[in-house]
Amino acid sequence: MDRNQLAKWFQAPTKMAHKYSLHAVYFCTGCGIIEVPPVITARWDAERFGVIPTATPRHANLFLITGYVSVKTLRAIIRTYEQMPEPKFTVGFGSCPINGGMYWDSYNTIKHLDRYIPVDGWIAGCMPRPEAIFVAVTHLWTLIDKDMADGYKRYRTNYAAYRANQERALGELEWPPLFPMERGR
Amino acid sequence: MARIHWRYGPPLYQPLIDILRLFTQRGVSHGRLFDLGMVLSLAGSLVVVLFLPFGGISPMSGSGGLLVVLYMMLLMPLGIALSGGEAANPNASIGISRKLILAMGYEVPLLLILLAVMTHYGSISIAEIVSAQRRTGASIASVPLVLSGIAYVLIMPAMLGVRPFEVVQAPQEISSGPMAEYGGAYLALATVQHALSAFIAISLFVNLLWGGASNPAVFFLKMLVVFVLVLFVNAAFPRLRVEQAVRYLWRWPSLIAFIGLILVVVVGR
Amino acid sequence: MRELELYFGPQHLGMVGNFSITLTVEGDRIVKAAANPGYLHRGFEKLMELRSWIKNFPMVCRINVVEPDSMEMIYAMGVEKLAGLEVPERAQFIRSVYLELARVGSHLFGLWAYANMLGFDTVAQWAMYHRDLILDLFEELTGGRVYHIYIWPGGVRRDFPEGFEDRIVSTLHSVGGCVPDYDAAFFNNRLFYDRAKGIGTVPREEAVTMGGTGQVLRATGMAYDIRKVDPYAAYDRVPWDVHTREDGDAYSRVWVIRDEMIESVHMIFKLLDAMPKGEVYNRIPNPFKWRIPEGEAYVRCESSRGELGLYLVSDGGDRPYRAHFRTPSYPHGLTILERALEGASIADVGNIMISLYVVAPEIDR
Amino acid sequence: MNGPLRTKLDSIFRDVETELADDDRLTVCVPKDSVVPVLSFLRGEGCDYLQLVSCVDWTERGELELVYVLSSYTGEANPPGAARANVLVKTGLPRTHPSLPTSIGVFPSAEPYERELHELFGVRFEGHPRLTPLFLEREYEVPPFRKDFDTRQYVEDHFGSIPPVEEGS
Repeated sequence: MDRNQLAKWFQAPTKMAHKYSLHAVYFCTGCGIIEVPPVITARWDAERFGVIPTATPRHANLFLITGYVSVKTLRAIIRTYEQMPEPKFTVGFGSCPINGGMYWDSYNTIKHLDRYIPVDGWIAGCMPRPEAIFVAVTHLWTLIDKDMADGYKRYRTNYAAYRANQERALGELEWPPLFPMERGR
Repeated sequence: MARIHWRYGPPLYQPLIDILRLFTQRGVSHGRLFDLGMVLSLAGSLVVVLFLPFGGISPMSGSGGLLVVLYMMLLMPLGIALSGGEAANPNASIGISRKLILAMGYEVPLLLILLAVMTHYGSISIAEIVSAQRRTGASIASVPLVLSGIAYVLIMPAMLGVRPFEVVQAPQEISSGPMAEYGGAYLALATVQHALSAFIAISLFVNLLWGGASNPAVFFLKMLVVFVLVLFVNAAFPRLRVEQAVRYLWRWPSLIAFIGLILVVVVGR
Repeated sequence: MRELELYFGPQHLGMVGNFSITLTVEGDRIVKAAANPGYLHRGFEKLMELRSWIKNFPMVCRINVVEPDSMEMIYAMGVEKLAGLEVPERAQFIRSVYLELARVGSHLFGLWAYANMLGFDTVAQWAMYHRDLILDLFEELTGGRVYHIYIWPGGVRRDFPEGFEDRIVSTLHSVGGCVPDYDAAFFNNRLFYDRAKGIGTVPREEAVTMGGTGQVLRATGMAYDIRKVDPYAAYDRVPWDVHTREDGDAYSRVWVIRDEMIESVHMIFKLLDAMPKGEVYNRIPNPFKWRIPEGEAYVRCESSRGELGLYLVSDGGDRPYRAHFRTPSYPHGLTILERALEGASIADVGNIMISLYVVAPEIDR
Repeated sequence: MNGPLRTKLDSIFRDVETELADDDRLTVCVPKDSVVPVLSFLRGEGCDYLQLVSCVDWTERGELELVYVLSSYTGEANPPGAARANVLVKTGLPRTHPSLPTSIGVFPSAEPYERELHELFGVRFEGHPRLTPLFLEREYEVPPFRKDFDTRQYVEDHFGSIPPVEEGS
């Protein structure tokens, strides 16, 4: 850590803490999960960047959505996302969450992920390489620095729109809305 | 740990960053009992730390040091159990039952060891034991206590909740057991409490069986050596099931501790 | 004792792939387990009916994430059988070397998952590191790390770059050299024996009635391997043997995987020596207007998880009329897993599941 | 190996026509209600491994063709010749309300296959213990794997209409 970093640290310690300890919740949502184990183990070792897989959403603040999202997985993703404590960041992994990717005409996959939960960063590529994941992590650092990684704030402000989309895709949801639905959309 | 895995690993101060990050996250509380249990276990471990002499400084080890330590040691699993139970997560409840079973597992040999040490030195204040050892050399070297020393080393991984006995927080099986529901600030407190209990177990070992230390620096060095040794054990073994762990704990360490106790009584007279 | 419903759900550190099991639990014992797949269902066979024969090749290897190569192989065999294509000799050898490399990589991934599940982080890291060395070989040969669309109807996309054989040999020597360390640290470890012995036992007659294949059968002493029973590619031109174990529990399944990995490495060396020179690719008619004569074909190959089958029907058009993959994890993950879990303890759910080598995307397709 | 099997089949079952393909693969076309007896007969003959239960939707012929692919472990020695060939048992079902007695009695491993075919093709299997949905999350009026289910149209009207979340509001 060179000199000017230290100045930035003391000026905003919380931001530094969020940057260098991104605990990712371990949830294999799609085919992209095959690139995550090499990243967290010896060869690529994401722990240098402070990215450690955790067991429960409660401990995590980074949510990696790896690969395509089927309808049934979307329900689990929304629940996991809502269980994570507040400053949380999501990264869409691979081309399938962006626009449906290779399964654009499949009746069971979700086409645009950011219509259901806010996404802070995207990694392109059908199975992005481990280096692409590190580029995404460092990019997330700069976003956090400039306070642009505000997915969770967006989720809070227009929650009504997100909830409406979720219900449109999944039909009736069996858990109560997270935030009070102040503006019915 | 990272070095053993052939990988570069995070910077040394990574745990500090994690704790800082956790404090700034907005945790979710599951009702008052949840918070109470947390505070209880943290208080328990803090009090115990006060009683343990850290090198030269021993703030409150006036009299009855060992008994208080023993009593307080049980407070920690109780506190976690109380708050974990409140969190209504099936993984948490299974984790708690495991934690209590494991605690029961290593309490038996621990009691035998402490009894052996107390009868050998005829006092229950840790400070006196430390000073006695300075005269007669580390107690683990003295014949009768070497057995209880070995027993202590055998149950050390269980007390620290480290790999062969990482039954309580088994991430792969019950997604980190009782800690499953802790988020944000609670998780920070829980990790601090876990670190404290590790500190207690090692400092108890260093004080009673390895002759304490005159100044904090040497004491810290000894603790570091013990911790690294335990880490090596951690890296080499898989996780045992609960009943296997307890069966092991009650068979070998208790036997050795018991023989140690008899030896002390016989030799002592 | 009160019964508790526990979700070994999709979001779980012990769950490799996206698959959830609802367990009714009494204390620490599992009373009943109901597998609940479907989280990765994308209607694969339906999508294949909308794409032409050639366009399906990049699609097909996405079914099984851990070992995409046997999927390419099975689809290529299906198309060749229907269209009556001939594969040159050298391409057969290259395909077998390529498949055996993929098998070693997939077994290393399985070892990572299994060691991680038992808490053996050190061995898991080693296994994943060695798998990465093999992925570098694939990257050099085909350009892709995981999905390398290399097998083509009528042969292989390109020949080995020069000097590639001895790079394979040197990597495999470096991986093979660590086998004694793996044995000392993991396979002969007393605690591994305690944790895996007698867990998830699948006796032979249950494995046979439930349609089990691959390790599940070989762990019960039955030498059933499609490469021997119904040889394809160049497997009948090189002498090799099938390893089996006796008592069909998690311990013997992992040992079968270990022996198979070593056997594959030796087989690659033999294949490389016996590889003939010559053409690698038979030209196929213009892929865009390529009509396969009407007919149906059922082809089988041995993937690292077990026996992989494909029932391919063509109605003479330029698109497959119906494709149905018979994936090995299907019976392992649904019928056999539910029986093996009954009576096990919670700590062994992941242990049994991964020792049965279940991969979620294969079940849902 | 399938030659003698074929003659035995012809002799015992009258309403069965068998046809031996070139690579020793035997195809047996069977009417609906005699599927289970033929399967148990074949199982007795040594084809004790049901690999796959698949279904092909022939729209121009107007029938759902169910295909049971059988093969055999053939015990220890597993002579390469024996297990090489597999036997395909086919039966045609009407497209409107296809239903068939379940074959779990003969092959317990058929249970998940039948559940899947029920869900994706709408084939009812009488006597199946749990025909609950296996993969799909939502009900579809036309079973998705049928030819007349247009997945692109379905995607258009289900996912196309979901508006992106406006940030500005």
